[in-house]
This record gives sequence, structure tokens and C-alpha cells, in this order.
Amino acid sequence: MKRRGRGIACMWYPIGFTVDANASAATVKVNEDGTATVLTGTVETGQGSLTVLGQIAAEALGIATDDVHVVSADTDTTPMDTGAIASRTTYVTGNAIWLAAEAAKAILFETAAPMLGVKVSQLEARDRKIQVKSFPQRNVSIGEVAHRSQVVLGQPAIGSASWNPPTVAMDPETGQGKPFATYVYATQIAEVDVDDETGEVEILRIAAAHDCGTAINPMLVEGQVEGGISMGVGMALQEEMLFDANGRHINPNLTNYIMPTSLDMPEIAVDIVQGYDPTGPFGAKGVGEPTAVPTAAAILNAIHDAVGVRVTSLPATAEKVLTAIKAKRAAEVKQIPA
Amino acid sequence: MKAFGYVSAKDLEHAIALLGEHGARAKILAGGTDLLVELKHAVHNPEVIVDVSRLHELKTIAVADDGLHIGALVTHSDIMNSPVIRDMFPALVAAAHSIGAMQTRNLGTLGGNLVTCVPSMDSGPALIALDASVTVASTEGQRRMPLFELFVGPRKTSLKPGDLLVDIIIPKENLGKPAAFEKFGLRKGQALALVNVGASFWIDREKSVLVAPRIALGAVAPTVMRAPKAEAFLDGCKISAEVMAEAGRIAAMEAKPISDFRASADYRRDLVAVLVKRALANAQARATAKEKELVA
Amino acid sequence: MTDVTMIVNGQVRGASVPPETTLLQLLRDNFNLTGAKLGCDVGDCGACTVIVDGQAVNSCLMLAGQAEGRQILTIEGLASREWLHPIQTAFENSGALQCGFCGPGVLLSAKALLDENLNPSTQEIRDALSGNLCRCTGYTKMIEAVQDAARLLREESRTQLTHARTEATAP
Amino acid sequence: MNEHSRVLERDELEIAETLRSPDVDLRLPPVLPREPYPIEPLTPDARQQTRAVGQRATRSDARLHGLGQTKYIDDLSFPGMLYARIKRAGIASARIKRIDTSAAEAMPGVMAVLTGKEIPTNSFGPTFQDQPVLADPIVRHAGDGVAAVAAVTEQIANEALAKIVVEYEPLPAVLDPVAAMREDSPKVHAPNSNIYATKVVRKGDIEKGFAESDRIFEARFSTQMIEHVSLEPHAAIADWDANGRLTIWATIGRITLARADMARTLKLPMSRIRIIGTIVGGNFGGKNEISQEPALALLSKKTGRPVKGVFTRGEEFTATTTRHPIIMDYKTGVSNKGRILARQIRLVLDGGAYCSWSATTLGKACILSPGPYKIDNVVAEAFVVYTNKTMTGAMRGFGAPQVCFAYESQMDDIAKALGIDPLEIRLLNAFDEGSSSPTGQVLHSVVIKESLRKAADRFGWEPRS
Repeated sequence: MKRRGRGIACMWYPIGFTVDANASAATVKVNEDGTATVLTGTVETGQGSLTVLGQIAAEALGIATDDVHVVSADTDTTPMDTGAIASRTTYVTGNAIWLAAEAAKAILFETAAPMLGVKVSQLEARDRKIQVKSFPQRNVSIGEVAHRSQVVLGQPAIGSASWNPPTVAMDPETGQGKPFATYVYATQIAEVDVDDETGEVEILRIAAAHDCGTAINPMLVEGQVEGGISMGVGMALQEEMLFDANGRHINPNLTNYIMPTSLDMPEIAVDIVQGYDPTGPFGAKGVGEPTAVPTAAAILNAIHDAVGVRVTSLPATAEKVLTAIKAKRAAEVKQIPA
Repeated sequence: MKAFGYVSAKDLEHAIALLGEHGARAKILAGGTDLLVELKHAVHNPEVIVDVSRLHELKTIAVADDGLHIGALVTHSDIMNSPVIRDMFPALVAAAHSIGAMQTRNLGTLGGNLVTCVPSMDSGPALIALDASVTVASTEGQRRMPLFELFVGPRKTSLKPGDLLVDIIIPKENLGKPAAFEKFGLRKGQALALVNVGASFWIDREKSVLVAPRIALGAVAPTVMRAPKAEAFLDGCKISAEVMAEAGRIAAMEAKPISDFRASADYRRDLVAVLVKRALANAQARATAKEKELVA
Repeated sequence: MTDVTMIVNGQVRGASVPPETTLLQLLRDNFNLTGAKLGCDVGDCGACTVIVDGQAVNSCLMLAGQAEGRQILTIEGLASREWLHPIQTAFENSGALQCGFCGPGVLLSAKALLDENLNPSTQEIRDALSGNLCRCTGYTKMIEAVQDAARLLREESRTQLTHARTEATAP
Repeated sequence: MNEHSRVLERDELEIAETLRSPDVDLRLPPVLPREPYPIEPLTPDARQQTRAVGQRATRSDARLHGLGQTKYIDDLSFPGMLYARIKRAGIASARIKRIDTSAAEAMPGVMAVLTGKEIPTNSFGPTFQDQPVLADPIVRHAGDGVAAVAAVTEQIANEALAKIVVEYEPLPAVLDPVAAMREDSPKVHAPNSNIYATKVVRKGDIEKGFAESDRIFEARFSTQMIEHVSLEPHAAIADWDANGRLTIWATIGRITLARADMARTLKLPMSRIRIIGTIVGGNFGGKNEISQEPALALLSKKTGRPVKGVFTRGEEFTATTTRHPIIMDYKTGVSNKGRILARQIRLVLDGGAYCSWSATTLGKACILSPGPYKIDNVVAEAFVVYTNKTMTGAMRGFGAPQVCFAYESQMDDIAKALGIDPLEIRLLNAFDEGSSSPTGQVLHSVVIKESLRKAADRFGWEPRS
């Protein structure tokens, strides 16, 4: 018989470690037509970071995502970056790119101020224009300004910057201190059916609410959450590297290392929690890793809710779940006569 | 893969001649989904690969006087899409659908699946439950034998070098016999069976008892096995949920599973009991549905 | 050596290769069609999926010789110069691929499904994609994208839009 | 039967081109003309918006992904390129007595063979440099490389591996992390202790916290070893050119660190090394450090030709980093109303044969292990231990999914025992803006309660009586 259960799990996850140097550098070059090229030493590993970083540069420069081209991952040409790790790219590399774009924009403002007859401090960049704050009708296109800067004045609008979340030492005895710049939070709730004759767990749906500060690109945030959940599903129910008594792998292949297929994944509903972190670029924190954190816990709590057994070692294979169910039944039978 | 010769057979006659010529030095390539993996892992090092995948005569599904003939090169997808099989044997469709994924089902053939003779093969239990037999051809001519006799041990068939499996026949008397296939794997997609079960029976409507029950179990013995005690128990029994559950418990005692990294023997026995019960219930549901169809 | 000739993305191509060459190797190494990927080499991951005579298959599990005379569609043949296939448009618009490595295989599995069934249920889509492992997406946006592509294709067939399409699989 | 499955006869076909076999050194140029694809009409609106932030802009690489035009390492080839394969030890703990590569070197098509002795600095690692490029002379897990071959085809390279003879003296192995912590256990990196990093977080007065608690809950949780399973295997191409400059195309997430590690292992100035990161076909933490790259570089140096190495799926499991199994002991004191007053945690991480990112994982797991809750009295201790198994390292979450499983499982057990709704007990204990973390950090931008409520709303969570 199938028994339904629900389980909730929440988590916190740090963004921007501070126990070691964690720097990113970036260069933003505004081309003479008002488009921009970004140089970054990070690597696109599938999460869409180059798109997000381009959006950050575009936002700072007042242009569109499509106006920005991001060049990445070449030690000869791109500035140093600590790397595509630890969910740091949007936050740390993003801050570096934002600062570099601001530096490039400052050059554009120097050029635009006399064109518009105002002070630099009165300018803002919006909608591919440099305009006077509160008087958007007084404007000049970024392309025109960039062209003038580079071709007429000989001051190309190029900015470089680096950013490092302030490094702080921790107390070695107590571990007290500020090991990370900021944290994100999330909750996932799973609904499962447990077959109490086979122990099979079917995950029906998962609701996930994740904080990432400002979502620079909500579509990509959702993609991260959905992907993280699939890893969590594998961790909860299926995946395990096994060794024989001599330390040799038993299942080093995708036939016997069981990871989720499209048929094993539940329906997923993703919500992005409204948040804003003043230390991140445009309020953003990060999202990559946290998505995989609460899934297994939520599923295991749902199993517990469904059949009343607490599986304490992962993965909760069907056999393990059935063994626990049988043990529970045996214990109940023993209790009755007493 | 280690180097080998390759020859593609034009037709059945050509294939048999090639196999007769090369004998034990050859391996037969049909769908290739198992053979290529074995060649890549150097399980076999044949001198020559005889590719029979172009033999159109082995790709037909047809009802003849003696029963339903399924060509050995019929793919799992072909079985899923065959109107005849869908109508007569949804259990075979279920077994075919449970194999691998779309890509491997498009390549893999029924004959190929049977001759791998892996204990967890999915086609075997469904066909054994329907008393299927097979035709084997060689330079010495064709012969027919029960499918059960094909299976000798894990990855070991009774076929000799030079033999080619030609077709699989479900006997006339079993056409439309209510049957069901149940499988339990470690996940839903691309799952290998921890246990699979084929079951079939006729229902004597007057007495409302089970007749000619068959229970075939996979992945719980060196080859696909029957569960004769459970079958004997069911034979002539009145249909009820309790009877089906009891047959499952008997079959579980008969199963000879091993423990491995995928599951323990005890768990596999538990699964046998559950899956046999469910297969019988599904076969009964199938019988009832078929009856309603006939009445309508 | 085995001499093979086949139609790849509408072009007749030939090669002479050692018999142990797989179709995947032939496509990647001889024909320079690197869209199909080697992910596991034994048919578990689906990254090597191509369409042979209208059916999605693992090209790592076929010998080049088996493809003799057959029609092969690889990801490189899905779009034409004028026209992105609706599956490609839908995957792009919904962010259905992340690292993209499984993408060519997933798109061709989706094509094989939609060629047979223009109105697939979610379960049918999951079934069709179950031979393509993906570690990035959780398959969620892929399933949405296949649904979008099906809708686009249905609209297209309804309005009888006669794009000058060069479909490699047309018989 | 499929209607498409008519097999065309050869004489029906007009051959447009015929190619030679691949068993020659050089590959042929691409043949299909690359036509331009229309960009403008298909570019979704979001990419054109100003403001850019907050837009559901399509990915800049989406089109190439969909067309199959994204170039991953294995899609690149260079004139004269060789193929490298690495021989794996297949034994968990041993001393290499002898390696005989002569038969492999004599094979036609084999251009170079490399062993650990030839590597200038045969150790690397992001935290401790405890990992050899090729084992010499100690093998510490079955996936350790012992020799590398470069040949004109991958097939020849594979066949050459089989001809390399390695004689091992087996050494005692330790596979269980708890056993490895004992003084008398075999030492993976003798003579050092197997416990190679520890972390402690202490806050408040744990004894007082437990004394004030109405109920105390204790449980042990454990997790398994998990592989990243990036669909793209680890891959790299090394080209040591005639100027003595090394270019590496690699599927790696940290090129800055990779260059530093390469400079160290090869004793080469950084200015002579260029690392180009291609689009990584999945990382999840598994491609955060170099692996085969120094071997490829030296094979390229030996042969004067570019050398490509692509791991098999099997090597992805046996020879790359994985997620730490953790044994987690939790003791939690609560009030009858469900407030957590004290929590004591002990974590033992199975670190595998080499450190990789274990120390970082240890730190994160330890700091996060009390959970996102206001707890005044905390002691968390964590240990990471060498065993003769595949090394564990960075993987999405760095220890957090494991401890979350533990703290959230126990949270539900507490809720059930006290008769409190699981959502309510979390809302009761969760951090607020300005809460102090277990390390005494004052937290800002805290929205955990919002996330709890939002998920509960979406799910339709109703308290049960």
C-alpha cells in the first residue's frame, strides 16, 4: 500500500568565504559604439554565470544584456579570479565587474558632463543613454559619449577593479569570528508516496523557496534550484559509490551508480524569496550550491511522515526503507502483549 | 575495442553460411546494445563480427497456424508499437517498455535480449510465463525448442557456435492468455531488474478457478526460473487476493536469489512475494477487462 | 577496413574505417560532426544520441558498418540556414540547457518523440528523455521546453506554414 | 515496423565525399559549411531590456548549445595531436617495486611514456600538496595513476597501458574512517596521523545548556560517497611549444589556481603557462583542481606535439574527487516548548587518500552543522581522516547537504516528540535579522522565516492536529 507523507527542511549557506583571500578582478571596456566587453577570469561551468555577469555589467552601464560580451577563462588575457567555486561568482566576481563597470562609466561621465552642461555628480546611465538625474529628456546616447571619449578625446572608457570580501582570522580555539561575508537561506518541502510492501519511495512534488538576494536572472536561478534538487534526490534515495573489501570500486559506471533520470524527478515549484544584500552587486548573493542542500533532508522527513520510520543513513534505498518498516512492525508486535 | 573483422549478412541463408564458416570465432551482432559493451570491455575478443541486423525476414511479427511468431530481430520498440502484441500481450509490451530507454529499445532486439542470458533480462519471464519456444537455425537446419531450454546459466545459453536464433513463438493455445509483467528496479528510468516477474493463467469462468497458471521469476536465480510450487498451489484455486498473496509467499520460498551490491537475497525474496501477488492481480484485471470487451 | 556510405544530414558521406569504429567515432572523428558527445561509451548517458532512419539511438552502441546506407540525423542537421528547429528555439528561450553537454542528445530524443507524437503528456516526455542523463537541470525546464516545442510545431502544422525546410530525415 | 527503416542500396547513393580512416596522424578539416544563423528575430526581448538586472535573459551560450556548436575539450583537435591514457593502480595501498614500460614504448604508434619519477615536483593539491600526479612509489588508492602513455590513437594508447608491467608490494589498507582514526591503524601518509584536519566551533556553555534543557535528543546520522557525474568527463589538451611555452585547454573551474599548480609541479615560470578554460560540461566542484594536466604537459614536452587526455567514465568515478561521507553525532537539548538550548555535534569526514578540498569542506560542515537556528550553547567538532579510497573534495554544498540531513532529521524528531508542527518548530528557532551565528557572527539579510512561509504557502502546508 502506498502511504503519503510530507517533509520540510530549511537551511543556511554561506556566500563569500573570508577566512582566506577570495579575490576577483575584472576589466570592463566600453566600446566606441556604446556596447561593452567584459574580461573575467572565471569559467562558465554551465550555471550561466557569464550571462549573469554580463547583466551586472549592463545594469551598471545602463545598457542591455545583449550589448555586453563577456570574455572569460584565459590566463593570458583575463584578470585573476578565485574561480567558479563556493557559489561565489555572482557575489564576488559580480562585485568586481560592477566596480570595473563603474570605473569605466566614470570616464564616460567625464566626457558627457560638458556635453550636457552639468556636473558629473548629476549624471546617471539609463536606457543606453547618459542623462541628467531627474531630467531624463536631457541626454546623450552612450554610444555617442563612448565614441567621443575614445576617438575624439583619446580617453577610452575602460575600467578595471578587484574585490575581495574582507579577510578575517577566526579564533583558533573557539572558532568564533566572521568566516563568511553573507548567507543565503532556503526551505524545501517534499511530498512522497512510500510503498510499504517494497519500501519504494516516489517523490511526487517539491516546493522550494530560495533566497539569493536580488535574482539577477530569475530564469537561471530557477534552473539552479531545479538542478540542485535533482542532486538532492540522488543523494536521498539512489546514489552511492561502493567499494569492495580491498578498496576497489564496485560500481564505477552509470549502469550501477544510480542517479536520477527524467522519470525519477518530481514536479518542482520554485519560488524566489525577496531579498536584498547591500554588500552584493545590486543586492545579489548567490544560489548555486544551496539548492542541493535541503532536498535530501526534506525527502527523508517526508518518508518519516509517511511510514513513521527514521532512516539515518543515506541513501534511503527501497531496501533500507523496507527494513526499517519491518523493524517498526516487529517492535509494535512485541509491544502489544506487554 | 580490439580489432576484429566485420561482415554484414545479406539474408538468413547468408548469415547461416557465415556463422557455419566462422563458428566459435564469430560473434553475432544484432542490436548491439549488449555486444558492443562487452566488446569494449574485452569480455569477448572475436575474430569476426557477423552483423545480422539487416535480415528483414527476422523483423516480422505475425500470427501463424501454430501461434504468434516474433522475429528475433524485432526491437523492443517494435514490440511496444505492434498492434497485435499490444492487443494480445500487454505484458510483453510492459516488459519491452521496461528495458533501458528509448535509444536502447530502438536498437536492442528481442532475440538479442534473450541470448544475453543475463539473470535480470526482462523479456525472459514474460515469455516463459506464456510457454514460448524458439526456432534456432544453423547449417544443419532449423530446430524448435522451448525457450526455457535456451537458458543454461548466467550469460550462458544452450546455443552452439554457428547457431542463430530465428524467432520466438508463443503457442496458439496461449494466444490472448491473460498475463502480466512486474519489475522492480533501483530507479524508474533505465532500470535493471532487482526482481522481475511474469505471470499468466486462464480463468475457468464457470468454476471461477485458475487454470494453467504460470509464474516466471527473473534476477533471483542463475537464469529465469519457474515457480512450480506456487503454480501448483494456484492451479484450480478460487481467485482471491489471499490466494494471490499466498502464491507470492510460496514463490518467494522457491526463489534462489543471491545477495550483491544491488540488494540482499532477503530483500529480493520480499520483492518476489510482492511482485508475484501484483502480477497475478494485474493478470486478473486484464482478464476481466478482456471479458468486458468481449461482452460489449 | 570497412567501407561505409550513408546519408548524414541530407548529404551522402563515405569513409573507410577499421571495423571496430563506432558510429559515434565515425561522426566525430571522420565527419567532424562533434555535436554528438562521448559521455559514458556504453549507452547509459545518451549524450551520443543521433537519429538513424527516424529512430533515436545511442551512436556509441552502433558500429559504423551498421549505418551503411542509412539516413543519419545529427544535431548539426536539425537547423537549416533559415530556420531554427522549434525544439532549439524552445530550449533556448526557456533556459533548458545549462552546461549543454547532454544537449545535442536531449534535443534529438525530443525530436524523435515529437516526430511521432505532437501532443505528448509530461509522462511521455519524461519517458522519451529517460535515456539522456542530465546533471545540471533536474530535467524540469527541458520538459517545459519540449512542451513549448510541441505547441510551436502544432501551431506550425495548423497554419500550414510552408517554410523552405530542409529536413534531413524526410524520406 | 518503422517506415523509415528502408536501407538504401549503395548504387542508389551518389557519394559527395569520401574520407580516409582515422588511423593516420592528422585529422581532416571540417567539411560542412557553417552557415550563419539569424540572430535578431529570435533574440528574446529580455536580452534587449534596460534595466538588465532582474530580466529573464536567455543565456549567451544557449544557441550554440542547441545547435551542437559549443566546443568542449573533446571537440577540439590540433594537427599532430596525440592521445594520452593513464594506467590506474587498481590496488588500494601498495608500494611500487618496479615499472617496466619497455614493451609499451616499443609499440608502433606509441610516442611517449611517463612515470612519476619524471615529474619535476610530483605533488599537488589546493590545501596540502599531498597528491602525486603519478604515484611514486606509494599507491594510496585504486584510482591512483602509475604511468601515462601518449600515442597516435586512443586505441593504441589503451593497448599500450596493458603492456606496462607494474610490480606492487601490497601494503595494509584502511578503508573505514573511524578505524583510520585509531593510533594503530595503517597510516595512509606514513608516518603522519590519518587525521589531517580538525575544526572546532564553541559558543556559550554547553553543559549549562544541557542542564537547562527539558529533553535531550541524541542520534547518529551518516551519508554516502557521491560522485559529481558531470556529463563531460575531465579533459585537457596540452601543447608545449618550441618557445618552451605551455598552453593548456582544460575543463576546469579555477584557471588561476590551475596555473599556479602547473607552475609548481612543472617548475615553470607562470609567464610560460597559459590556461584556457573552455565551457565546462558540468563541474559541481569536481573540476576545481588539476588532475592529469601535468602529465599531459610533460608528454607534450617529450613528443613536441599537442596531447589530449579525456577520462573514461570509469576514471570519473575512481580517479577524481567525490563527496565526503560523514558520520554525524548530534546531541540536542530543548525546552518543552521546542526552543533549542544546546547542541553538541561531532563530525567525522571520510577524506579519502588525498586532502583536495577536504579542509574547506570540514570547515563549512562544522560551521553550518548547528543549523540556521538561534542556539546559545554550541560545540561542534569535526575531523577529516585519510582512508585508502578515492579522494573526497569539493562538491556542491561543501558538507552542507550532509549536516542539513542530520540537523533537519533531528528537528523533525524533536517536533514529533514534543507534539509541535514541523513548520512551527522551525519558525520558533530560526535566525532573525541580527541573530548571532554559531561563530558569533551578526547576521544580516536574514530571510529564512520568509522562505519557510513561502515554501509552506506554495506547498499548501496545513498544521495537523
